[in-house]
Amino acid sequence: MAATSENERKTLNIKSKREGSGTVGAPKNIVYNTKDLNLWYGEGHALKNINLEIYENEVTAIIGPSGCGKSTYIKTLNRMVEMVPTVRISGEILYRNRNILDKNFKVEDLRTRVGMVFQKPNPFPKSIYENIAYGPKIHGIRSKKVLDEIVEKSLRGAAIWDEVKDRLNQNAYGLSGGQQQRLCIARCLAIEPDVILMDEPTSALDPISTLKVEELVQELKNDFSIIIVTHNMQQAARISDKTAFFLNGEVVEYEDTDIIFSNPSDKRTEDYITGRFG
Amino acid sequence: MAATSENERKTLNIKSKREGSGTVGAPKNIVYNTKDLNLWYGEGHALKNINLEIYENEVTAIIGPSGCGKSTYIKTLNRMVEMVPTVRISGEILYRNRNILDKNFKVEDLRTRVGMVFQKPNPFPKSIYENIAYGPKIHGIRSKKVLDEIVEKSLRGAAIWDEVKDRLNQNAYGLSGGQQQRLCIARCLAIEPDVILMDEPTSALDPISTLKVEELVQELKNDFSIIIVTHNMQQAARISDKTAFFLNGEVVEYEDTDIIFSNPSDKRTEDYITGRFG
Amino acid sequence: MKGVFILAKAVAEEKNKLNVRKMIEEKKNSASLGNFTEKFIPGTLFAIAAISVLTTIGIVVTLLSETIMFFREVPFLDFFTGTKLKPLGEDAVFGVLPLLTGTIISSAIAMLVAIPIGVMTAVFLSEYASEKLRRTVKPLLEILAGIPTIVYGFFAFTFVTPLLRSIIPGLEPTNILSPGIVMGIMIIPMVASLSEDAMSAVPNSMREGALALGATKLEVAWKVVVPAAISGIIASFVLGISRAIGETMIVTIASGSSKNFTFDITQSMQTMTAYIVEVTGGEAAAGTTLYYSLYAVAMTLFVFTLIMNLVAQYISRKFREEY
Amino acid sequence: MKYVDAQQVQKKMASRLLANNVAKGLFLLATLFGLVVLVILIYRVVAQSIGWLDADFLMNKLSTAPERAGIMGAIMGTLWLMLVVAPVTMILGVGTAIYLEEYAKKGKLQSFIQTNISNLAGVPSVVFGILGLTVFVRALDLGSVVLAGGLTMALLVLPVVVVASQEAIRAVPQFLREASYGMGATKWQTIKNVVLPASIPGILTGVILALSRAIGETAPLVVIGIPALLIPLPEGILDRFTILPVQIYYWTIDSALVAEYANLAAATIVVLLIVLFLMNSIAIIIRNKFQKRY
Amino acid sequence: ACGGGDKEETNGNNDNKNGDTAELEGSVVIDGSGTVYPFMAKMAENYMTNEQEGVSVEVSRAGTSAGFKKFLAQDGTDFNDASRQIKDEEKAEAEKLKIDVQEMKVALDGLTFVINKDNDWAKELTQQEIIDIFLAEKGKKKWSDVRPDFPAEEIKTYGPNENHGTYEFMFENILEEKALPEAINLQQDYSTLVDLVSKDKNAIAFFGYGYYESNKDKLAAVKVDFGKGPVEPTLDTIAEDGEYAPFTRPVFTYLNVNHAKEKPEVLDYAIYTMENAQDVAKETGFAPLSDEDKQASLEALNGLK
Ligand SMILES: Nc1ncnc2c1ncn2[C@@H]1O[C@H](COP(=O)(O)OP(=O)(O)OP(=O)(O)O)[C@@H](O)[C@H]1O
Ligand SMILES: Nc1ncnc2c1ncn2[C@@H]1O[C@H](COP(=O)(O)OP(=O)(O)OP(=O)(O)O)[C@@H](O)[C@H]1O
Ligand SMILES: [Mg+2]
Ligand SMILES: [Mg+2]
Ligand SMILES: O=P([O-])([O-])[O-]
Repeated sequence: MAATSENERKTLNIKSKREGSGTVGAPKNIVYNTKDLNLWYGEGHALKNINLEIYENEVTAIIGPSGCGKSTYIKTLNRMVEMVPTVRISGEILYRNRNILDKNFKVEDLRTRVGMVFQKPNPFPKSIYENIAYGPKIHGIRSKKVLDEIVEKSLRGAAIWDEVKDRLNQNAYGLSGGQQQRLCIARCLAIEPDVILMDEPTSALDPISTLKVEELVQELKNDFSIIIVTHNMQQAARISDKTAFFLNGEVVEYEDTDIIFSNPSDKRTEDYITGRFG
Repeated sequence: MAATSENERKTLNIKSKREGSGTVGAPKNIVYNTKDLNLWYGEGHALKNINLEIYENEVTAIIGPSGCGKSTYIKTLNRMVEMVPTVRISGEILYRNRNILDKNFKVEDLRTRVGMVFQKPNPFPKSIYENIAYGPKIHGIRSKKVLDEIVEKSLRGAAIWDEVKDRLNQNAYGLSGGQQQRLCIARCLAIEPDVILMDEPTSALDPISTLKVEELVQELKNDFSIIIVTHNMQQAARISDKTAFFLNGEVVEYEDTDIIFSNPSDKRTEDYITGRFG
Repeated sequence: MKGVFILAKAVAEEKNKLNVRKMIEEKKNSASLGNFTEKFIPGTLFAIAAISVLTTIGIVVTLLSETIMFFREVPFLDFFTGTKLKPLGEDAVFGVLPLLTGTIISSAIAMLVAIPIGVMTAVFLSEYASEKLRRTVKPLLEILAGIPTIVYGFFAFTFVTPLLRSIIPGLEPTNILSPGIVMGIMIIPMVASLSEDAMSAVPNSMREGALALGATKLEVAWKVVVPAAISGIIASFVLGISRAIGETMIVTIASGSSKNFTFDITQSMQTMTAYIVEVTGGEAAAGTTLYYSLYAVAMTLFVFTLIMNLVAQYISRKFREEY
Repeated sequence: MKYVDAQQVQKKMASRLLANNVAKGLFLLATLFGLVVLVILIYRVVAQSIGWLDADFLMNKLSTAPERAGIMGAIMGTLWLMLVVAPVTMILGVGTAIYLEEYAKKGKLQSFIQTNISNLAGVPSVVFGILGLTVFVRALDLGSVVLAGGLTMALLVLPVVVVASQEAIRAVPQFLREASYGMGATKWQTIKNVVLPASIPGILTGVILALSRAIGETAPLVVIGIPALLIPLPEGILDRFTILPVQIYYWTIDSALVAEYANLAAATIVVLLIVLFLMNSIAIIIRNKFQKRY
Repeated sequence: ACGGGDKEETNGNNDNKNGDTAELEGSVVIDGSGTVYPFMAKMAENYMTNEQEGVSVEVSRAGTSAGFKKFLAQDGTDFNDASRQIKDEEKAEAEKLKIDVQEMKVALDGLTFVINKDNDWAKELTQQEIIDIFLAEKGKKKWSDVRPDFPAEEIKTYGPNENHGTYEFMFENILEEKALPEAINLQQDYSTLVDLVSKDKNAIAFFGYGYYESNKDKLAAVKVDFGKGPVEPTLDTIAEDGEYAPFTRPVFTYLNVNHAKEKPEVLDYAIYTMENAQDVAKETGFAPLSDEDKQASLEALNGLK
């Protein structure tokens, strides 16, 4: 939570999607503005001319068939994609009006403000406590008292506090998959990010855990902007405010989720959401 | 080819399946007679009470969904299944009226008379010539002249002679997948077996190579008895005389191929061949 | 569960104590040290990694510089073609051939022991033994490989030599045969384990192909598996040879220090390594020809083993490409 | 036309099967050979050490009189040597491994260093002895002290630690690194807080194996010039010293003079083998305990 | 620590020097003769256990000549044991390096010729016969070349290599600088020599009496006829003016005087060595030196203080 000017609007935003989020009159702040983004893995053109504006305190879903570039796009938003050595990028991604693709932009800074949750839960092989404290610690917070508070707050925020509060010093790998994933979300929350990126966060989870994570996402959007990749169209429909449909590295359609699922303007979108391919 | 009494009938047998093989009056010799065969991998019961009679100079197809025990059964026929250390077998398999599961039965003997072609072509990393000559050599044939003749005859028999005759000394791995598979068939032929077992011999091949192997099988049945496992029902219908349908380690139905595919008596067979499962 | 977070947040805000973001920002501004570490670490690690290269350079430079000094005093050809080695005394002569023959003969004996036994062990483990047997035998062989060479030296000197002398009457008290055999024993696990790895890497489908033709296990092993794994097996031989050439204590203890140019394995011979130990242990006053000869011999040894290692690497790399 | 005569094949079959069985027996014998030698070797040294290996032998200093001689000096020397070798190889080995795995770009430089390390692993130990003699003992003028021996030994076993650490680091799943980067951690923070802790068991195993190699090495230290008789116990890394294998060496060659020295050598061997056995057991325990945690 | 007739005298000296209570520290480094090694090793052990626990005395055995090379060097060894006297070249080298050298004669040794226990023919040889065996020019290849009634088997000659004073004593003093047989097996370590001879029926080797004495169970010594009948080397016969005199030689240790002046422990050890030389000699297979020689050395040493 970085910007200060938005506190007043927060209360407004506490409303379920069913009430029609995204169509409300108040203009939203743009968190991410992607302009003419192109990305290649070696010779493979994975993202083609992406233009997307992503808004504050919304859940933005990215859908599309396998290999269409969803993960690539979301990983570009925190520049994690650069871990692949052959990657080349052109275009601009403005995060809070600064171009993160700029050479001078420090990725560590970016990633401190933009949390990420991965497809497969990836807790560190440390205790639950240490998992959460990891982020604050690397950013220089040493005080045991402060850390304790952060840990509790983050675990509560990720709705897992009650399940783990008595075993904070046990290894995180003792948790179930769903718990691990919520732990990873809590880990994200611990550094109080501005945006949370989620790449198919529930695809490795059972239905009950999935439901819990979905509820959590709904809650989190009060405080964070969330971008979520999902294969599951029902999920996108259930939890997101806006949806972008990717195909072959292009954005076919980007609209309010209600509209995408009820009245898509592109034939391919319709084919996809009705299960005709993908 | 061991038995001598059958030469006279061979000419009779040269007729296409369309003319109605398997229903001709002349009684056929039984090559393999499986009686109450049960097989376990450790605790897993992979073959259950198999009873099957397999006839000379026919193509017998074995079909069934993945994991039903097809490979296990065919590998039991040359006792290759024993390479898995946890295997336990009960029952009898009479090959030419001798029980091959008998402790005193020498597997090497059996395998000299029963050739096998595998799913994935598995030539030795030697020259084409040496691949074919391997079998005769281990059985004591040393004369270069005889070996030359065997190699040519086998390669001709496997319909690959023209493609490789100018490169007999090159490594077999230089051949295409389809050529490698026919080479493996030729390698089988070189020891002049009585029976040839084939475990999905075309599943790793392209359609044209598949066609060639299928044609070859049709020709070979004039001289050998062939048992072929296949996933491909069209293939079974095209080339086999009899078909056995396996399910969960049991033989559901064993009949003339014509009948199996036109008028199966078991509901499950019908479901399977009409693509309802598997 | 809803509301818990908001409650927690409210509490936090109330106390106005926990603003992680602000704390992080503050820390970041004061954390120039972290930046420094980040820039400093790769260089440091590179410097550390460079030490292994420096070690090689150090070896080559020390050996080379003194070897050059040596060849100023002893002509190159005399050294490599000389059959007489008498490093001490007024009339010192430096021909390396006695040491080369000693080294080559002891290594040859070692490989004559290690290759057949090692390969047969490998074949047994990979083709005949049950998984359980293999899993018990392999660690035991590793124990054999982990025994310090000085212990093998002791074994050669106090057990194998007397044993051999009771069998072979003409055998000298110190001879090249006994350490050669013991070196072979020491190398068996290496040959066995590397060859076994190579054989296990041969796909099972090839074994099946041969078995299905009625081949016995022996025929499968000998005519299919071994030929298919041959480069890996040969790489194990080459590494074994390299090991034998470089082995020091066994020969130092058990083969004496005679510098005779001979091919008689019942005699005492000296290897290059044993010569190095003898010369450094006795006299190594800098500046003498004797002292330089140490480096010339060490250089020869180094080049020998380096070539062997490169050959082994080349062979096994080619082998890996095959499947 | 038939080429393969079934009867002929049948006849050959018996001899082929016989050959197979004979070969199997032969191969089994070959396998047993190594094990039998191992048993003989251990039996010999243990039998020879009986009556000599006791508490006094462990606690006494060296002496020319066999009945009074002990290996306290060699034990202390070995300990001091390890105190040098362990940290030095650990820092050099792990540092090199981190550089190669995490920092070096896959390319010429990286593969050059890699090749160099595998070649270094094949350099005879006696050559390292000459390096140590020339550089540490003479050029740096340390003399034949623990530090000089330790540095020589550290370079000798460096490849073992590098390779083991590289494997351990490579085994750390990429998703753990991603998780850390995703929190805004820098590269070094990720390595320090995630990669190294996760790979520490593998690294430790490598270090222990390297130390057990160092504990048994004799040639480089003989070359460096360890005296035949050194009674005082070393008290620091700048003291002259002797170690177990070198003591075994001198007692073995002197056993021609004093027969009992052979027994002392055997007793020392037993001690050395026990130490090695313990170290390897620890390595195996660590390896098993921490295997596959993700 | 000391014994014999010199008791009072030595004790008196000790008191004067450092007092019995003076605790010394530091190290004494000794290399050189393998012949003298058992003597010096024993001496060092006694010194460290009974006299000065804080001093580390370290004894090696590279051989006399090899030892001199380490002794005559910058920061060289403190003592060099020698089984022959220092040579002129070595003196010159010492002068060049400004090293003052003090010779200390410590005992008497008999050059002993040893044969295998199973050798029943060469138990007694004349002085000339022995010399002939080790002279290349005489060409005595077989035992029967020495005496016709000896077996017609090859003589296997052994000896210490050129690092050793014993070799040089043999070469210079006994063989008068004439070449040894080409086939002679020269070794660095005396233990190896003992081992080789004990296992080779046709062997004959030469080395110091001490190595024979401590291996009497494995080796036999040739009785040498110097013209008055065969003489067996024993501690008595090799003593000064003993019957074995032609093959008897003094053995020494050489002290680096500069070091002795800088390091009290070096001088202390030197004095200790002289005081106890006669006892330790007997224990380690040497004939003790005369009291006069001992006093002369001690005086010289005391003068260094
Ligand atoms: N590391 C890489 N190197 C090369 N190509 C890659 C790499 N990662 C992804 N690609 C390619 O980039 C394209 C987009 O991949 P991406 O992972 O973004 O797809 P996705 O939409 O996330 O698919 P999924 O739904 O299967 O996760 C694909 O064609 C993929 O093959
Ligand atoms: N080596 C083995 N160890 C244990 N179980 C095995 C082994 N091989 C096969 N099985 C089990 O035995 C059953 C039959 O396997 P089999 O390979 O015969 O099936 P299949 O009909 O050939 O299937 P597919 O069409 O996939 O080749 C399966 O349940 C399989 O899991
Ligand atoms: Mg993806
Ligand atoms: Mg199958
Ligand atoms: O070792 P030496 O006494 O012969 O020099």
